[in-house]
Amino acid sequence: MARVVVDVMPKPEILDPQGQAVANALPRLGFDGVETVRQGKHFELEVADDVDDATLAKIAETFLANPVIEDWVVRRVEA
Amino acid sequence: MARVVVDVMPKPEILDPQGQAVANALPRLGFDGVETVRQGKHFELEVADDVDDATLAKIAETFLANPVIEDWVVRRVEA
Amino acid sequence: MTDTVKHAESTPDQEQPYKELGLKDDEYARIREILGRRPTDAELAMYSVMWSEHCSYKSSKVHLKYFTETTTDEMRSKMLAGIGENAGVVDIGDGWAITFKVESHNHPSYVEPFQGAATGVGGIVRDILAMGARPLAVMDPLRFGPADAPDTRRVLPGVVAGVGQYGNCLGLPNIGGEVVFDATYAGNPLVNAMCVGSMRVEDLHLAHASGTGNKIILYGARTGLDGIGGVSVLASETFDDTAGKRKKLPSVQVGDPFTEKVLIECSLELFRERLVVGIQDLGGAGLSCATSELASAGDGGMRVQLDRVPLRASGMTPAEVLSSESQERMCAVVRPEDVDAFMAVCAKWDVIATEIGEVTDGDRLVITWHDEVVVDVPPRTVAHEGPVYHRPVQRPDDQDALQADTPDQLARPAADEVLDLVKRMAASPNLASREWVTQQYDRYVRGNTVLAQPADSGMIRIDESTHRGVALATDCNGRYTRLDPYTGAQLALAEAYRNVATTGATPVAVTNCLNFGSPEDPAVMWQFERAVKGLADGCAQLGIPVTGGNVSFYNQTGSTAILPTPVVGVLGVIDDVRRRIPTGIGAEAGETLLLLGE
Amino acid sequence: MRVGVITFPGTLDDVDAARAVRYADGEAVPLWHADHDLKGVDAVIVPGGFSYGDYLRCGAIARFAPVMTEVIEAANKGMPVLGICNGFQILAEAHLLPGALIRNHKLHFVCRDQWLKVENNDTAWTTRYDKGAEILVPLKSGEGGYQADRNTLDELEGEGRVVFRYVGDNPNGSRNNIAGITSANGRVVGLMPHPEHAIDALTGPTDDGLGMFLSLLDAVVNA
Ligand SMILES: Nc1ncnc2c1ncn2[C@@H]1O[C@H](COP(=O)(O)OP(=O)(O)O)[C@@H](O)[C@H]1O
Repeated sequence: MARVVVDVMPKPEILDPQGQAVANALPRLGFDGVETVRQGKHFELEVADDVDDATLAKIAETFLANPVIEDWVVRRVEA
Repeated sequence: MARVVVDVMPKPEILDPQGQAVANALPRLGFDGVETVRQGKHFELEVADDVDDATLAKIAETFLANPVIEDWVVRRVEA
Repeated sequence: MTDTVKHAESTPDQEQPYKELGLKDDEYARIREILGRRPTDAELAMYSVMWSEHCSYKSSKVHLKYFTETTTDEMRSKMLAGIGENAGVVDIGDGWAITFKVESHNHPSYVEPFQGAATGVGGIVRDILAMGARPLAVMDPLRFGPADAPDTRRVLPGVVAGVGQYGNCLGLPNIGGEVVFDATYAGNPLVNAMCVGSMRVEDLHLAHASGTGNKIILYGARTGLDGIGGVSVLASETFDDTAGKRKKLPSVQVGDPFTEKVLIECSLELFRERLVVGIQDLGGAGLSCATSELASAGDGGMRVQLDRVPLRASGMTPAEVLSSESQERMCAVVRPEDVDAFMAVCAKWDVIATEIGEVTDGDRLVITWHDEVVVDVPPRTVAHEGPVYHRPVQRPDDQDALQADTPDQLARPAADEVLDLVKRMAASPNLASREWVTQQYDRYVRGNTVLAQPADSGMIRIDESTHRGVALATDCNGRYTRLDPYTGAQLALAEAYRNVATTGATPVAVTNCLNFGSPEDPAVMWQFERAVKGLADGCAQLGIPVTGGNVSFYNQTGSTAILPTPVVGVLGVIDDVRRRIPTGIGAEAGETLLLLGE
Repeated sequence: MRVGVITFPGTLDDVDAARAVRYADGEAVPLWHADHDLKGVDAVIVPGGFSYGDYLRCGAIARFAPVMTEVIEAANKGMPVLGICNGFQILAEAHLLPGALIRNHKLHFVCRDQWLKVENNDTAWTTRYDKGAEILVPLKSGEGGYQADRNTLDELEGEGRVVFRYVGDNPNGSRNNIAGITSANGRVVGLMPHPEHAIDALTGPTDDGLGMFLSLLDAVVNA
């Protein structure tokens, strides 16, 4: 069994209302110094050892992310 | 300017309908071997250099995550 | 470097990517003739988007005239604004005016169903707001490919979630719509969005910039690289390798319904405080459209300092700023003495507002970028005097065969098969319950929804003290319209009219969204011409006017067009919503069932 | 009876909550999120909607609004507070009520007429109902699944602090079919369904929701 993390983020040129909302709220809550916030999704998968990187990339590209508006990164992590 | 990542995940004992839905869909799409999926949020922040770790932890604990149902991890990343 | 008017004058032979921007040779030649020189990049961006089919109605204009020609003074008597305005407005009595309109967001919803549908709702709501009205409710006539097609499984849930998220988050009850499946929509789903709003008659705001010295204020979201896919061909040279060439951008806009909700409340407060002289929403063509339309409809010129526009992305060119389709923005014309009060209301709602220009006494729209002139045009040539085409019209060769192929050729079911047939029909996608869709829409918010799904038409209470209300229904059967576009359009009208009438309301006005294939196909143009005629003649017979609408062409996959789909929306008035007639029979024992008509 | 109705940026059902108060012969007093001021009201309603777009987590941003500092202080002194839908989420985020609300188990926004069972008619907001009565009110939410850890659930059940429970199939995956709960003193109530949309059979499925606002009238008058 391998542990895999996939992070999916809105593309830089795409509006990110979620990140925006957080960024706008922080100063009101008394937290200064946070310049930009972008919010995306974080997936943690447990996969069988024979699932290769190409398959993981395909899962991310075709399903977890919408490549029209999102970028993604897959990485394997130590258990 | 420092880059900071905050990952927020549903606590293991809390229902994760989104991760569940992904896990259930994958075999239907022809992807086998993914045993479990959990879905959370991924934040990328750019913060001023004087924002210390304690402040970041406070932002995560009081705001980005709801500790009743979520765990969080903060890490600084190389630019 | 920036392509200024000066630079354009000194480089008359510079090649320009007008074809990539969708302009024909003769259209480009006409722009050069109007300006007496080559256009700048920014001007080219403006003309190309404003002269597109979507913005200029260049193929449909000659036909749409028929709506106006067939509207008599009597039909017009309740109409406060009609075709040509952002949305139609009718006087419904007691000092109330209602504005309503349908618009298509078909192609974007195929590319990115969720955001496409969401921003479709956002756009139509801003149209209604720009009339000075409070948006009250939305409806969503939808068309998809076969229910069991794999792509429908991608498109339908995304569209429904997008319509739902945006409308729910704005607090607009969804009071009706349509869900229809047909193979011709597989590569061309139709996402039409309708909005209705109300205002006091005296509060009607029309989009025009008048009054020399009045200020132009842009307010709402920041401007980013949304939806400027096409215009990026102009930008490629301005980015050297160090900055990284701007890659082809997705032409997808992401909606932010929260920002729009705040924009609505902020705008309504601005109207209430009488701080707005004229107003325009920023729709498909962004600032190109807003500035040229405001200036064109006003009585003077306009000067805009484009570099003042608050941006979300770095390194944007003037052409990109003008073409950006960033959502949730409005442009207002404000008297100089009201600017401070205007800004204060925006600050209360945390809405960014920026003075970007003013009305001038000239007759030109002049746009500068860091003090250099990048646009200097007669605004009417951009907004209202675009190209007009008389496209060839040809009745399709197969029309006779199609009409001859009547149901008479079909086998009749035997008596013992009827029950089974009824069950199969009840379970078929086009007749099955729409609850899976409508459950995702808030129909209760704001507490004025008198009728919604599954009623024949939606009904909204307008006035809590008098109980006055309006009813709305949309309908269209594309198969009927394919068989006979003239009668098909009339059937759509008649069905929507009946749906409104059966709830107890009196139909008073019509809007439409005419979804067709390519206007360059003479057979499609024939369908279009016939449908327009049928709808207009039907309206004349019923005595209610078409107050506005929308045309969506190029809905086709390869050379196969969608079924001609002229979605018709009918607005009715009911003076006491407590007397509405709900759908359904069998509330009490002993009821008598009557069949009316032939 | 003067009842404050809070408006945050993105609040939607404030007009409905105010109307419901009027139907119960109360005076609805608009409260603005940015003011540290409850204007001397007898009770507060935190209405439904999508405060700040609810992009981060429902209620996560609204709970830090200036007016909420006042609401928390007043609630701790026993002022009746009702959180409906987004208002419930805000009260949970503000720790006036335990637990949290997460995405519906089927991931879709659900708008439907929902039967609820009244489990506790002892709170400031439910005395007009019979215990065990079933009422029909709209439910409309995308994140209505009530979640809490075992201990909290046991405590809520043990102390009879579950106020409303869904009848029939669970619409959103809530633990123990919980639709609404109350604070230990029975003054603060939060629920996902919308009683303020069920005050008139013309515009809602029933007028079953009116009882909550009439109960408040009793609580305030008898106080
Ligand atoms: N996309 C939609 N959005 C909102 N309401 C819809 C939608 N589709 C259908 N409805 C509503 O569901 C009900 C049933 O629709 P439909 O089966 O098309 O009815 P009819 O055939 O009587 O027009 C109607 O009230 C209609 O307005």
